[in-house]
Amino acid sequence: MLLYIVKRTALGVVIVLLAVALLFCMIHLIPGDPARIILGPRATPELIAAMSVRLGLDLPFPVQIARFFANLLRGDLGMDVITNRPVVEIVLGQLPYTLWLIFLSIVFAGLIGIPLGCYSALHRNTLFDRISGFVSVSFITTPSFVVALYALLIFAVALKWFPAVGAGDKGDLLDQAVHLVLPVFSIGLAWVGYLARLVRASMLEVMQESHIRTARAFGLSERRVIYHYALKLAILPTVSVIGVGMGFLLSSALLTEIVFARPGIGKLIYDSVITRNYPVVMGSVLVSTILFVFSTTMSDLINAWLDPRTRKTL
Amino acid sequence: MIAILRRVIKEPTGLFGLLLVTLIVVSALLAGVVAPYDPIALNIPDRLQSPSQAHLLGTDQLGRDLFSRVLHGGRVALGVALTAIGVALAVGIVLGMLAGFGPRWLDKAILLLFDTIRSFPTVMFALATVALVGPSLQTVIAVIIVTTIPTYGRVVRTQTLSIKSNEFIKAEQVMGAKTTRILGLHILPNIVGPLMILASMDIPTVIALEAGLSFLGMGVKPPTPSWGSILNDGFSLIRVTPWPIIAGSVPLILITLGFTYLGESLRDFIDPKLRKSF
Amino acid sequence: MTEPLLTIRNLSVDYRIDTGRLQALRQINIDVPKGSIVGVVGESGCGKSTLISSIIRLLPHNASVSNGTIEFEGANLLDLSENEMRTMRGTRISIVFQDPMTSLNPVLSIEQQMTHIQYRDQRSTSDKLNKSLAMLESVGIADPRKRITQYPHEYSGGMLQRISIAMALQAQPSLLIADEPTTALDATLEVQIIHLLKDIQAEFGCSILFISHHLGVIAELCDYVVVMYAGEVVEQGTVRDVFHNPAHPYTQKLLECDPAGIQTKTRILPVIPGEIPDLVNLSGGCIFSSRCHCVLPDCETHIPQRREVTSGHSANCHLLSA
Amino acid sequence: MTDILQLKNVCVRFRIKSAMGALFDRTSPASFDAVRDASITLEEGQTLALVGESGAGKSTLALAITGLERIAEGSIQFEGREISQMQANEIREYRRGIGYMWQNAIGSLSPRMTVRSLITEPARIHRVPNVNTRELSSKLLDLVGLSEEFGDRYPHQLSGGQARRVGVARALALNPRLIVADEPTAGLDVSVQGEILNLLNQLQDELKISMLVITHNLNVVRHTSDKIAIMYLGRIVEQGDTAEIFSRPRHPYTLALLSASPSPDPDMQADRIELKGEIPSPINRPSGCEFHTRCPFVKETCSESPPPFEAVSESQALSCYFPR
Repeated sequence: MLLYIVKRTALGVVIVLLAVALLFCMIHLIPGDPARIILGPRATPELIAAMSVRLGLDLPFPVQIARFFANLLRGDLGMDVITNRPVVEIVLGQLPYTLWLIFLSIVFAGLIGIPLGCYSALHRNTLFDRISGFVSVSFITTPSFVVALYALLIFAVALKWFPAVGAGDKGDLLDQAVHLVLPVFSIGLAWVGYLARLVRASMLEVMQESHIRTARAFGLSERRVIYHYALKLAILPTVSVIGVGMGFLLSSALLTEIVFARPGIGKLIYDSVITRNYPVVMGSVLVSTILFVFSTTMSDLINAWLDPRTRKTL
Repeated sequence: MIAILRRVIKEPTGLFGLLLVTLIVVSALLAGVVAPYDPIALNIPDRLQSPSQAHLLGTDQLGRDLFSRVLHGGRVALGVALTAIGVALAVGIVLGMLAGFGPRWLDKAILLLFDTIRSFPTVMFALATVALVGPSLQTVIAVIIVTTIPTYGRVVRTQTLSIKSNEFIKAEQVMGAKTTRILGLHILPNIVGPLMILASMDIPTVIALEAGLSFLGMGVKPPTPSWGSILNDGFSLIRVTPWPIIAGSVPLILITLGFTYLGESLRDFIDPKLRKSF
Repeated sequence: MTEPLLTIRNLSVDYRIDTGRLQALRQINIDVPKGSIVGVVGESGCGKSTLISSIIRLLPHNASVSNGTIEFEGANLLDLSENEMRTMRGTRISIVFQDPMTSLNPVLSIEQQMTHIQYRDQRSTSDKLNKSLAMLESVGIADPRKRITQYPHEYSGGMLQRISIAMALQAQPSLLIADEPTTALDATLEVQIIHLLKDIQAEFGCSILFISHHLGVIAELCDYVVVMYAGEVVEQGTVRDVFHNPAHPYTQKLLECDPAGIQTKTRILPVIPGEIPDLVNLSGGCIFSSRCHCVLPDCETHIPQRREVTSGHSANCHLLSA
Repeated sequence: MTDILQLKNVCVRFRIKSAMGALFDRTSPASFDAVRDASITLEEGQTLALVGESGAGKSTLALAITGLERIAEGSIQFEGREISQMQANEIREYRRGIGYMWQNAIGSLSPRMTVRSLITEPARIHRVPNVNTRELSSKLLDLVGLSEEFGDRYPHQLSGGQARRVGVARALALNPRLIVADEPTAGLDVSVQGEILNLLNQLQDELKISMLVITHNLNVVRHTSDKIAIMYLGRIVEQGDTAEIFSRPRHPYTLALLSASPSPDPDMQADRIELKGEIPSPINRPSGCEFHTRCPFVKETCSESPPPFEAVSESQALSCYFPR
């Protein structure tokens, strides 16, 4: 297991480094001068040259990439070209909003989706199963930002049950919670459907396996067979799906943050793209990439640990 | 093929999916003929109308007929989805088979590349690219291709690996067949079916992605109609009228629903084992 | 024959499939006397597994019992409520399945699984653990205290089959069903399991219903044998009667085909030509008539009835009445 | 008589750890021998049976003969040519001369091809000129006793026995000099087993092909093979003429294997030899004679040094200090 942890973590680190390098190369290989992009079409050549020096773009490519990595290791992602604050500070300031949003969405989806899938699998082909199947698929297929738009339209604009914009007062927990309801609902809805389908499918598969027949042949109660023998196995795929799903979650968080004008990484990236604040864009994309890699790594590790077949041998 | 189709329409959800997909594909193809108005023609006096006989879905803030814009938007959505998925599929098959059948180091290298590309959250990666080269439909397609290749590549690799361990592949090797023959004649035909299903189920994802990016103003440039940009208009008018949001979202939901149901019923019939990778 | 423990009378089981009603078992009659080992032998498609599933009432959803009774310890198992049946399983009737690698839960330790099946006992957890350890010891698991905490994947197939037997015997059932318990194992391990079953039977005094396609093993282990073909019992009796004086042409051919029985060198081995008939569209006659080497006119029109060959040895064949 | 196939001291080695894994854990070995020091000889036109339980390395050895598994040590000569030295295209050419029957009969047939194209596949692979595939397939189907209509079926429409026959037909397509049959009766009912064995016997009598048959059941090859080699843990422990092995088995393991498939006669139940424990892992081989951990006749010397593989008669050889 220890070897596996080391290996898997090392792989995660390598992937992050490669991703950073890729991003960096992209900036320099795609035609277009970042300095010009930042300053807009009406910038004078002198201004562009000055900006290039400020961003270090005048140096040879290998030097740039070496400097970039050296700075990265020190936790330096450069400076915001508009406010001149360190990018790290800005990004880390926005990160908790997004993390809370994503975390609560998963909890919401899990609390509803997993029991739903379980129940559907055990009552296969009943009316309930069919309806829940139809509803789940509809949830999955509706893009989160469309859900967000409708939630905004119905619950905030028309009914005025929930606030439409922002994240709530800094000190007021209740206010913050109220502001989270609609965004969490928007992101989580697709995942309710997704987890329900996933758990249903893997539950059905596990119930076919012959050790379930053994458990029944020993007269164990259906309750025990289901919750102790089947669900324990059926839940395993869910963990890895959530890990890989972090990418989708981050993407939907971005769109949802914009619809509800909520602070967060997504909104930060979007605003920075609009204001052509290049270092902030790159810095926040980088942080979200790290977050994504971290979560896939963690889910692999948790999965390996949950399954005794891998826990002891790896 | 016809036999499969017959089984698909036997299931109510399969039939439902097929009908939806046909409806939207046909209306997108015939948009030029069916659409009652020019989708980009301004008509300021008629702006922000609710649905009526003249304007089935109402008009937007510039008086453009939303129904016509929705029909033309379908073209953009399908065009982007089919191009992007087609290219990604082709590249994914080549890379995936190389990884699955090639030497171990190549497998590891390709996997690492896939994992690296996959580590960017798609929308954020798209925004970063747009920040560099500016918004355009081509950028959107390129980003979608790059981020989808690893998905297909990984599936192809896993399938190749699992088929490779079958005795019929070893039998080919022992008979003296060359690698190209084995890949083309014995592995590819056995993975194409599941891949097609996967691709058909991915069409809605890609359409939603395009809509999402256009919603952010990072996709198609105005005044070209796209469901995403209609939604964006609706978003800024949300306190004035709900109709643009409804007009932009209904076809989006319908097409994703249609493709998903179609793909699911295809998958259930062709390859029950694929259910695992759902 | 001594007092019967399990008596199956006229049992018929159908499967609903796309093409119609598949009659997997038809008019089965089997007796398992107390304290004896009864072997059921037959080739693939003969209905062995359906028979077991019917006895423990874990038939797949598309299967149903259309006729017959299964008397066990004075009650008809088919009449019991689901709850009553559940009490039977694992206490009065236990089962050892074919593939030990998949018949135990992979994410629960042996200790957990052995404790769970004692859920009916009101004893303390440590008592239950001790009982499990004792059972493991009696099936030949060395160092049970250390090994009981392990998971199924940490054992070999032979060891897992021993554990399955230990679990099945834990509640001292009066009937142990063994469904091809050695098929998934190597020959030298098969010998071990057969010897173990023999010892266990002597020690616990339970009856064993032993399913196998291996004639040699049946001959060695069992007292009685039931020969099945395509969903019917074609012959039954003591192992000696059936194997020495097979009355049914199928039994005769089956014994002839077993390579272990052919002592003289030959380049042409005996076979039974043809295939098992379609069990959806049954013809009216003897089920074996399409492959039989001594067909009478009656065979294709009338289903043969069970007839005694000698006392306790019977076969379903028209030859016996001719 | 000439030897068509000659294996000398063949070892097939599998790596079980990556270089990094070996760095982290030096206590267990990084590789093991699935086949160790195996020497067998197959005379032209004869049948040799490789017999052993799972993990004995039979199939690995068979794949090594086809060149699909690389050998780590020793030599394999086919008609006097060393195959471990061959280039890729030479190996492909060499494989023309071998027909291989796979253990998993249905799984070894490409699922989307008809029987007709499956059995003529070897001719297409080797671009045999002027071949009429229709004629060839009809000839092959006839040879293995399948009617013409089977030509248009797909693998999943075949029964186990029919799939075996298709496997035989494919193996025969290019007039091989050697047929390797891996568990030709695995998964078949007793009443069908004979059909396949009879077919193999008949083909050999008619076409004079040499055969290597792999099985775990000695009785299967009793009437098929001329010679038998018993494998245990990747080694050949006893070898001899079939009649001799059956009438006078000398190695305790051979004895145990023979007694493991008793005859279906309740009165002829000789005491079956029960081996202790299980087959050891080839990763941690026992010292001395590798069978000593399970041998019912074990003595002290057995665990000290490995017994040599020695001839005890003109045709029988074994490695045991205390042969029966």
